[in-house]
Amino acid sequence: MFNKILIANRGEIALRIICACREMGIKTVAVYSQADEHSLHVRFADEDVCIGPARSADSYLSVPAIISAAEITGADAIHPGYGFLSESAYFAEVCEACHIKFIGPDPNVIRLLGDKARARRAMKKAGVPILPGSDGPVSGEEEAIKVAKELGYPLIIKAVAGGGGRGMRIVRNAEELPKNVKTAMREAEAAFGLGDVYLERYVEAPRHIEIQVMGDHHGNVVHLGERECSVQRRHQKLIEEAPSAALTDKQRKKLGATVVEAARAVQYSNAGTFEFLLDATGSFYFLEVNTRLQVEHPVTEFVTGIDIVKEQIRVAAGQRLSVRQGDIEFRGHALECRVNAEDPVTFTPSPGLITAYSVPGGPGVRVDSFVHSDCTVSPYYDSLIAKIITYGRDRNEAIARMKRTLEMTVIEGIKTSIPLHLKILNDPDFVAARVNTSFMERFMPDKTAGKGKLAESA
Amino acid sequence: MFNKILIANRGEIALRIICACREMGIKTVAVYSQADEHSLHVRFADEDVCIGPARSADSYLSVPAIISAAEITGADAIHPGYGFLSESAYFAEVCEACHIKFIGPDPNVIRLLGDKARARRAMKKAGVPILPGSDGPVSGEEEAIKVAKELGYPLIIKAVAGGGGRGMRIVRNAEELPKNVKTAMREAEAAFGLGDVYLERYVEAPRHIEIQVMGDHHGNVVHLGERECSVQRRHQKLIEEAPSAALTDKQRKKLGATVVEAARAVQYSNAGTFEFLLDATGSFYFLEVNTRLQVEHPVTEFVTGIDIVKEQIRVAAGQRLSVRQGDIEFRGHALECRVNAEDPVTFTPSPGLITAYSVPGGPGVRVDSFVHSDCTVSPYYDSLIAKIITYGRDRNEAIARMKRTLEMTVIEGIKTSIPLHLKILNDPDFVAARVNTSFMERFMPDKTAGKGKLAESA
Amino acid sequence: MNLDALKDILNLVREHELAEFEMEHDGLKVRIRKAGREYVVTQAAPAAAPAPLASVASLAAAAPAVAAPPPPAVDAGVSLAVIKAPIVGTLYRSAEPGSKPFVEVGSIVKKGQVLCIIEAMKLMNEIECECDGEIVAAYVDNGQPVQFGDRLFAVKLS
Amino acid sequence: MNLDALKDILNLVREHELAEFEMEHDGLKVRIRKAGREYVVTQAAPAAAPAPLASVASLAAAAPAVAAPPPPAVDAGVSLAVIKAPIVGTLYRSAEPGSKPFVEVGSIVKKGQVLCIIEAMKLMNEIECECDGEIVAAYVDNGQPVQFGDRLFAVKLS
Repeated sequence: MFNKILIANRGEIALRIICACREMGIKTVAVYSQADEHSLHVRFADEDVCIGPARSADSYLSVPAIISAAEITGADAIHPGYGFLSESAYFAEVCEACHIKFIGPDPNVIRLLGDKARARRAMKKAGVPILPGSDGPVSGEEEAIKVAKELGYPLIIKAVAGGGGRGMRIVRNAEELPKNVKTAMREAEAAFGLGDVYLERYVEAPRHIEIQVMGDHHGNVVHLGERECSVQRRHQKLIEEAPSAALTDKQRKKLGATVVEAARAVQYSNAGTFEFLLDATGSFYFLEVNTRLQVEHPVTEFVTGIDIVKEQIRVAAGQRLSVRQGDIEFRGHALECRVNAEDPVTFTPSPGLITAYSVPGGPGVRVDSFVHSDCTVSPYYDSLIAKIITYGRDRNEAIARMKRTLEMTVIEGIKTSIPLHLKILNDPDFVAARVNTSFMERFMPDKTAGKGKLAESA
Repeated sequence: MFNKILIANRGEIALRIICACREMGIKTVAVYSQADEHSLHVRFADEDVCIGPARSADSYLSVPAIISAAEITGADAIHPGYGFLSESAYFAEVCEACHIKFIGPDPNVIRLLGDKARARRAMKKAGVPILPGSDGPVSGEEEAIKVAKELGYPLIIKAVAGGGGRGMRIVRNAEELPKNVKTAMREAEAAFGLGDVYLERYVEAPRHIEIQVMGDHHGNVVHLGERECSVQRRHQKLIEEAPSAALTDKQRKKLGATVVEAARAVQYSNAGTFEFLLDATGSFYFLEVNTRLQVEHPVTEFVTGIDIVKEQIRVAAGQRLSVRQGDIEFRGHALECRVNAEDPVTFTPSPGLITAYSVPGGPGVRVDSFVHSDCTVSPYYDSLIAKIITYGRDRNEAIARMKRTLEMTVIEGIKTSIPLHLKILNDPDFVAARVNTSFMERFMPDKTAGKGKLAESA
Repeated sequence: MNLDALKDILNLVREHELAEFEMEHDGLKVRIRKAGREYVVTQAAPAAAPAPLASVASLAAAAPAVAAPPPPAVDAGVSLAVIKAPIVGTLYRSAEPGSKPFVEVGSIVKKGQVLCIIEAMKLMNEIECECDGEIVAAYVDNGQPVQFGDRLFAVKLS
Repeated sequence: MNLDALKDILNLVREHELAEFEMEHDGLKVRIRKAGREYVVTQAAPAAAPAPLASVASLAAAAPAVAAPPPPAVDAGVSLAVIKAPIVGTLYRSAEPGSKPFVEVGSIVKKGQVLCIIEAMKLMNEIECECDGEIVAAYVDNGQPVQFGDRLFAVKLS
């Protein structure tokens, strides 16, 4: 087992990882930017290193700074958390070269699954259902027109290196195609330095379903069931839950088994998430793999009783998974609300001093946060300040707990998304689990603005 | 179902009950003394009534004040929490007379089980193992000497109306008996207005094991397993856990079934706890029944997934229990630390202003509390400020979680028992689950003082 | 409340040589203290509307508007006494429905005189005046519930 | 640290006409500021010992002792510049083990002159002086790790 883990992250996830390390008796090193010097993750790590100024590019995204911090503190492993360097194959390679264990999949697996076109081919080969589309990047307008004829409309153009909606275009008829291919390539080139795009059938208002997997270095892979993350705005998830009300037990088993096979096929180790679209007819289509811990992992921890972060550390240290598929039982229902420091109506960020902070307890409530009374929410990083997770014997109980928890939560000094969460939780469609990725549009101040980039060409 | 429940309590348990009511869509009325006017339970109840000055006798213990508060607000039920009026048969009767549902067992059951000698007889009749002793109060010295001859030594003299160690005397030989019977009767008379005492065999260093039961008004009774509460100081529990490491599955089933039978025999309804001593030979002896919700109920909620307070409300409203014995599964292990506002070495109370308050999240942590930053802990009431409960797949995981949670808890401005809890959690005997009711003595500043009343005559 | 009404009150305060005057009515709260030269007019929040996301700090500020120095049922100001509810219950201003109130604003009262009744648990508890003087304010209407410590009457000591 | 050592430092501060002086060594921290007439000597807590129950407020106070105004690697005091570490790594005072240090206290330095090396990811990064002057303090010993923003040298500007 590791002696000392450096946590290459900040905020609630850095604290979450410190909790896991402390439970395992492993020393921790916090790294921090000058903006975070008073953060709780700095306080509760055994050692801490200031790695740069507030700007992420010069601190949390600086590979030399983080590797140096690991070297001067003698850390033998690095946990990247989520975001920042967590899906950087390059960073994982540098760790490997410096004989520091990167807590995540092998760099070549990260690289394979980070390339959307290659990942698509690998998944197709492993028997995972994928959306009909070009098998790889299209060379230009002409090839796109040819592929589109086979695919039909609507279709979506996606950047091979894509993410966050950039380089994405929905096309509803043949006339719109040439112009959009060009724009998407230009956008992709600008955003990712790589103009390659591919075409896929476009699914209207799908549900977002993802499967959590865990693999070790002994060839064992298990899945920990699915999460439903359809409540999202511009690809930013707001409420996640496990299990999904849209899946039957049979579908759950089948999809789980398919994903486990695919993960085994690419020699997946550590934690990962296979994302799918579920269309109105009940068909699943592979979307992408997140080769890291997810923000929403706590809902899975609640329904399985498994500590995913501790499991990540165990398998990174070469141990076998602590559970076999047959041992994993799903019990109850869990919801997560991402409480963001932002205006609940306009979504503008609301950093600043938190003057009062209190979240109620009671059964079935978990709060992962790094804030407290008299703490300042920095404007430099993302707006997530707390994850409130509730558990119930069934979905209704989990919802009722979430409502009373949010209603009894006090966060003063800044605005938070809690009023928006409460609106969603009271929405009859949400209560009936009638959600899809367009669900959030009804809460947008301006519907056209709310649809974001995807809507521009629609 | 009830429309509005008045909560005749304060602090964390009042908030706990508000949480349950909100989840069930029931309105709440908080009552408060002048010392508590800024308390969170007042803030989060739908209505609130000031019922008197700080002194409990004139507020939280004042039956007319509480009944009047229920009447002026139109509450149709009262939840008494624990402590205060929760075990007052008289209060339960007044509620009944005023057509307000008392959320607890029927008054006659409270009265029967509140009388230790009658409770003992009823339990014996129902087949519950009891300690050999006088079957009812002894009339005086002579009868005591006669009974003691049969019992042997050591034996214990207890007040029929007892509680809190008052009127209790341990006697180790025949010479000490007459003097101690007299003293115990005098003490009992002074403390409870009733000098009746009875004799029982004294068990050296037993474990304290208790069984949680729930009954409805349709004759259904289930048990929710046991809790071990051996870590206590002067009958004040400090750390509780479920399950007990001392019980085999077979013992658990047998004891559970015995208790369910006994509860049925006395027509027990609502939540209750049957307390037992477990001696070194593995024998159980009935101690008493607490006819109310216990402080430590969350550990049972963690391992069963059942919300005991919601179940209490359901059965009080005449509904059936939501679970049958066969549905109740025990999973994992839970620990509770009672964080008190007191000096961790001398145990002197430490009320005052809390200047900073923060408890970490992460998996398997529950915090039931009513305090927050900039909140004042009142000197008028008991010193419990927070219950920190952790859950793990096994006892070791629950302990590791508790340690990291307490280590990462910040409570400033007042002293708390957290350093003492950490000492206990690091004690090799505690880790090995080698505990009994004398375990805490090793942490006492002065061992003779630590033994308290019971030690005086030993 | 308009400025004229406030002026009238201030005139009354001067006229009666009051040290302190407090009035609450329909969510409006007025507090005047002459000695400390403190004039306060606040729009109190409606009692039944909780403000779930107000700060813990402001919670303290939003505490019951009647927040008052503790126990003694009579608060001796320089020249004003406030009679507070010693128990929780329902207040009755007269002995029987329809009959004349025990006292009204302007009534001259003696120590021991019954001012009102508070019903608690079906018992009628007579609330007596603990000083001699003149009733200058009656805070609670007939049939209304009162909490412990609620202000019932203000008496100008004679 | 005894009184004499403190006197020596104070004399130095006067002699060099320093506006501010800060030193940390073996858990002892000295901070002197002339302008504000602030003389502070604190026994800093050992870096490795966390204080789990100290207040969140005092957390801010217990923050890294080197807490310093942000970016620019050179802090222009009235007459003093402090060179700070622009990267995380291990500091070397000389080009090779055993060779003479680049600079020592008392050395006269020029802008662009190498003061030390910080090794990060096996790369030797030369840290250059950004002003002309005299080295009056060297805060970090040879072979010690440095964090971003750590003070390396104080230079009295010439």
